[in-house]
Amino acid sequence: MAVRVQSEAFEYGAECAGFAASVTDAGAVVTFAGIVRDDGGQLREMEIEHYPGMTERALEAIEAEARARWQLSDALIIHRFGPLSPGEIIMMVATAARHRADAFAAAEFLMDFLKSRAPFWKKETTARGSTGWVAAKDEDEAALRRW
Amino acid sequence: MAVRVQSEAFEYGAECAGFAASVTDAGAVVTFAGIVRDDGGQLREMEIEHYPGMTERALEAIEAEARARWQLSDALIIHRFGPLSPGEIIMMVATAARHRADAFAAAEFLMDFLKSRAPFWKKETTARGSTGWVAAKDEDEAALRRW
Amino acid sequence: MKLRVLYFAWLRERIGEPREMVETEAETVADLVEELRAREERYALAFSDLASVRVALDQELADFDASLAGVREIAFFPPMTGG
Amino acid sequence: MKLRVLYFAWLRERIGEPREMVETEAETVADLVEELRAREERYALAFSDLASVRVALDQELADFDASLAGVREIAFFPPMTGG
Repeated sequence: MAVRVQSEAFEYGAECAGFAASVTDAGAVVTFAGIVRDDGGQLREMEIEHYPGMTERALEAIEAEARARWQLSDALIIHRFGPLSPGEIIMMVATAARHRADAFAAAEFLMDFLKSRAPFWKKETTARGSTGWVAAKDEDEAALRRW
Repeated sequence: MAVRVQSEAFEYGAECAGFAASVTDAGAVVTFAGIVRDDGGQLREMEIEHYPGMTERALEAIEAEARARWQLSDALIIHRFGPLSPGEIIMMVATAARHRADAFAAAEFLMDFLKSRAPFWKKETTARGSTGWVAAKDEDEAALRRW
Repeated sequence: MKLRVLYFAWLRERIGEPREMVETEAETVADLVEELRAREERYALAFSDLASVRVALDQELADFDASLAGVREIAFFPPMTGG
Repeated sequence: MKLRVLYFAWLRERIGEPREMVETEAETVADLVEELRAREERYALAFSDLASVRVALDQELADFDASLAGVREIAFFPPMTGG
């Protein structure tokens, strides 16, 4: 079980491989990666602000909740902050379980809660130089209610 | 979009990284990996038999169905056959979409259909040398009905 | 007609071979299964519980009442367990 | 009491600083927000629509009617958009 909050890029493939190789008694590994979407070349940069201290606590609490709800062999959350370019990987989660239903459900749960309950905020700068904070989506808040 | 059926091992991490790097217009990548579960040291080997020709057709049909149901930027299915040891990766799927809900749903759909509709059969050899075909699970058949 | 018949997993093991050519006038999958069952004990054993046998016609899943008209390859196997 | 107050994202931008120490006798989060709003225009602007403001007390999400008793750090920010 691990939570990492960092400004440096991480190697998504190496993290996936390392996670899958380290789990024991798991038959299923699910990973999710969030990528800065290009949106037709309109985006120049995405800056991610966060709340140091609270971020780690929130992610650890969400991970603990996932472990309480599902039989997980392991879980991993990595989230970057700072400036990111289109196409870069923002964050990832990984879950491992004996059975795939648990691994899938836990990964979706981690994402839904991370989206709306971990203190990260995205600011976009377009190719033309205008900036704006990404607004929270009603559907992200709604996604929490299914759990 | 790609389907690969092979006896050789593949590098799960490199496949994840390559998939995520190759997709365009995607904000979400989900991967699933199936691992030969050790089951407390009882298992010596798992042999996967398949139906060459039909396997590729079935996987391509399942992938096409997923692409028809969800907005996917890309999808990948790799499945091994032949003898495998505990801890080895049997197969993986990956999906990419603009939004995470589509990527998660499509990955689960691919797994549910692959499990019960693609012609693979698993035979286990225990540490004591006895062999047996893995029985299909009612829950796997039931999982298809939610789609 | 001449049909290529394939067997997989424990059906293959019970019948003792992975494939064979079968000369038959069977109209449906079920008819063919009856013919095979009547042939030899190993077929009767392999097809003793049809609830755990699946069938594909020319590499597409099919039912036991499906017609064999125009079919060139038929495969029998247990429920699938991939993934 | 002395409270450490943090602002993030557009709340930080509107208020013009990421953090400050605030001397207050406010009993609840809502009371503190009223005090800040009355202070200066930039606070009034930042807190003009509380439906889009979230609050954390000592790094745990809380409601506007939560008590400030014993609290050392309070943070205000917009709805979160990670992932």
